[in-house]
Amino acid sequence: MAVVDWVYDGLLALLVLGLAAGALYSLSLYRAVVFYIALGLVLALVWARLGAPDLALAEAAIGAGLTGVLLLSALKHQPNKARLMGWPWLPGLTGIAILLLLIMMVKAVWGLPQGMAAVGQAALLAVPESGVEHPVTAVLLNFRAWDTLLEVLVVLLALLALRQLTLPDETFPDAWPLLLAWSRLLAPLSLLLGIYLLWRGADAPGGAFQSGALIAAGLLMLRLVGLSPALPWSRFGVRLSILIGPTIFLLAAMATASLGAGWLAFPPDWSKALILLIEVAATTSIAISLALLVGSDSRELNQ
Amino acid sequence: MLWLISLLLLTVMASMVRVVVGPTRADRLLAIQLFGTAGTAVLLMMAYLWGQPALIDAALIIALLAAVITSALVQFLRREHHD
Amino acid sequence: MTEFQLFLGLGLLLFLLGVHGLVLSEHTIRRLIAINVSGGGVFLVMVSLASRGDSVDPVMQALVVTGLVVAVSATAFALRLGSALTRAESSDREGDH
Amino acid sequence: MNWALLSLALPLLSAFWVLLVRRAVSETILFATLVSLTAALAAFYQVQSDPVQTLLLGDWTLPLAIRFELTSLNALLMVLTATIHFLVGLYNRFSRHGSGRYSDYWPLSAVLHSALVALWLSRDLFNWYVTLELLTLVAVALVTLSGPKAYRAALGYLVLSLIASLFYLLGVALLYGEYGVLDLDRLSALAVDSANTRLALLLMVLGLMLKAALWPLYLWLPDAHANAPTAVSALLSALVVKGPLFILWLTLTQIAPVEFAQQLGLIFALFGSVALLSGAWSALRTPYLKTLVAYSTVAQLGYALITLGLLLRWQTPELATALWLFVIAHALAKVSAFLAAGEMQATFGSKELIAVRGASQSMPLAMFAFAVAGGSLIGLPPSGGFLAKWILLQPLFAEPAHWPWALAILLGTLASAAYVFRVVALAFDRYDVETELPQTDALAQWLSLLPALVVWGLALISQPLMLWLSTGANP
Repeated sequence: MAVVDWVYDGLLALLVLGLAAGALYSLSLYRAVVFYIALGLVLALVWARLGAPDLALAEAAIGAGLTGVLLLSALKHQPNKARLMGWPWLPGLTGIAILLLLIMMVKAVWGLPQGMAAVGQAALLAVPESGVEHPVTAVLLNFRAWDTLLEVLVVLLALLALRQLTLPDETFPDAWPLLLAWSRLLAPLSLLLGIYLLWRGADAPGGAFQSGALIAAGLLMLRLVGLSPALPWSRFGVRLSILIGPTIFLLAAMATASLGAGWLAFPPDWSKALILLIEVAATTSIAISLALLVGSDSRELNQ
Repeated sequence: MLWLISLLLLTVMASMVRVVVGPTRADRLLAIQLFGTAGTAVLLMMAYLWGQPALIDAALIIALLAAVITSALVQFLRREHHD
Repeated sequence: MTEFQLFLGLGLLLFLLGVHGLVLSEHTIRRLIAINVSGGGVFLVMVSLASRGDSVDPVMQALVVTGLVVAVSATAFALRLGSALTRAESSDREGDH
Repeated sequence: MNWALLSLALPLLSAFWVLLVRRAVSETILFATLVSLTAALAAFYQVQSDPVQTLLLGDWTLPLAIRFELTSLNALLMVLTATIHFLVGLYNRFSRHGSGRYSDYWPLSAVLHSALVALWLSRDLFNWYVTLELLTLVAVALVTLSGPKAYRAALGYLVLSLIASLFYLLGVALLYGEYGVLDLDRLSALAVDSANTRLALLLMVLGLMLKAALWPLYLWLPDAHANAPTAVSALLSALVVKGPLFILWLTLTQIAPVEFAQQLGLIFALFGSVALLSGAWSALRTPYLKTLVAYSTVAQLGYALITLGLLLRWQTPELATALWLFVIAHALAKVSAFLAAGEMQATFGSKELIAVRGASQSMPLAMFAFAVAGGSLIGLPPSGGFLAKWILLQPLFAEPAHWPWALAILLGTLASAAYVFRVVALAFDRYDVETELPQTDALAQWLSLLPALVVWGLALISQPLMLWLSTGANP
């Protein structure tokens, strides 16, 4: 590798390390949060560097949007107790332990073979039969669709779990006019970009999750300035839009199993249409679930 | 091109100093903004360098959503003065 | 050493640092940041393993996308649970007076 | 296989349905559970004629596909899951102290049911990671059902569970990095003894031990299980901690290099012996009734850990029969113990153990259920607990070199007898004559007795049971 590659990789690695250290060891909680948000951004750069644009997209939507809002909201409700654990000798001692462990782990993994994994090769070969052209989407919605079904379920479950809590009320000050105008522009843009990513997902990086996270961030933007409509759990439409993703996914699995093709085995003629249907439904569910997961309070959820 | 990207990464590092030193929340907020802008620029250059149009989308997302964090910060923490 | 090994090592280090931070901290937000730093480390290991070949392993990328979704959902719930806990405890304290 | 899939999908579908329409919530879930139980029985019947059925999801070939495998062991575990879900559901519906007909307990418990079945069926390391996360979130959500007093315990449980998942995931990633596959059978065929494999397995073991609350990583369990609503405590103790144990057993027996497995086995067996005693000791000292039952789970998991350890140490797959008998017997007995304890706690209106003084007069049925369940926990013949212990002890008595382990197990038995009798003795204490007897709920007490009767009934079918387990457990 050329020197410039080293400089560039080294700088990225140093940035990641510095930001992680800042996020973990800053005395002020606020500073730690800022560092962590920045770490998310830099990780998106690392994914791009390592040739994983799907992840760069996902990390950008999460790191730049959701996590920031989430942490800042937590900061508002959980006052800043600015200390790490008491004993002064503990960080140093455990630091040495970390170093030793790192050396052992690096030694163990050093000899890992080069070249792509067997499953990865099999996946690339099978892409033409999957109904979509983009390999990552093919893995997510066809080869390993069962994982994805369970993952959509995890999002739903997090929201259901949230419903059980008595949360502090979320009140925001009146937004400045500039902020209002700004969000009136940004929210539709993020919706548009989200739909575009979903549509692109079939043959290029993008897809249900990235799109859902982005739309959720747009919804949150509206929520922050008080423009968002309430999405109360008590309303049938809201529940339907949250449940539609996992439901359609599960029904597709059951239908394919009972029609003889096998659990989640999409017949070739139908696979493109089925995958599209599942993706649209999953995006709706993920977008609304994530928005509620980050930005709702008890008045909206516990009925 | 890579040198340029590295240079941009260096400016990001410089903004880390602002996060640590502060002194006010506004300074740290601006540091996040700088992270966002520099990140966008780096992604755009990578997209150009490796012919990966998807990275342009990622850059777009970051540019779009950096604003969300700013408004979240303003709306959640406006009335308090911790730091 | 290649860039795959550089980022693999970095990922392992991040994972360990996150565990370290988790052990040292008591505050909910700090603990969740630590867990997510650890998670970032694990994902970094996975992606650097995915980027060993000529093209990037799509399966590993898909696994990381799944992992990211799971992580953000769980983190969101955990942070909200922390807020709910703070509220419950402060209203308890007010109840005592 | 289709029966198994039906048993997997139905609870999930019914959960979606009741969340959507919000009518006849408890009835729908109970009915779906019953159908799911029937389907699991059908799958179990089917597997008798065709012992190992595999299904490649999406009809892709290995190594690309996620693989499901149905053996008589996991068919039995599916039946167990559905049975326990149903029994606990009945209690929760009909006890005055249940969580109500419309609470989110219903959809959540149904998702828990499906997540467990998915875990039993799957043979894919990454898919297990997702099911484990699902299981964790459901379990935490269920714990928070009992309101703000449970938040702290729930948060502690969640945080530890999340970091445990990351340990597991890193291990999976390293295995994938070395062998390039995620399927258990493929890995089992490819795995060699390398530093990376050992590191990966070690990380996975740490994560799974934390999730299964195996000693010494059990500290989150008593709080979480004791603070949850009664029906939830029963589900958590009986089922949720067994999921990670299942994965631990499969990965270590299939993938671990022999020498490494033997080293781990010794450590497991030692930890298990300590768990038996320390869990029992804590159970003897705690002033709270449900915490006592929760600590008993820690102790009982010690048996599972010893069995798993010796199985690995001596490379004797036959011991898996004992392991899964322990799991099944413990699951049923613990449901009874928790339901009885919770019913008493709610009726007497106090968390304190001392409140059960005289319970043998006021709530004889619940006390009887507790004692019967306790009998199986101690391992009195002819209960399921006895059967498991008997199978485990036979190879131990055979050779003098193994006697120390037998001694540990006997000590553990005495210790568990001590904490069970601590409750029973208190319950047989007399009331003061003037004390007004509390109003009790006979139906709920009967329901708490049911699982305990099942676990004693296991002795009646001990022969076929051992046969099913031994064919299913040794693939």
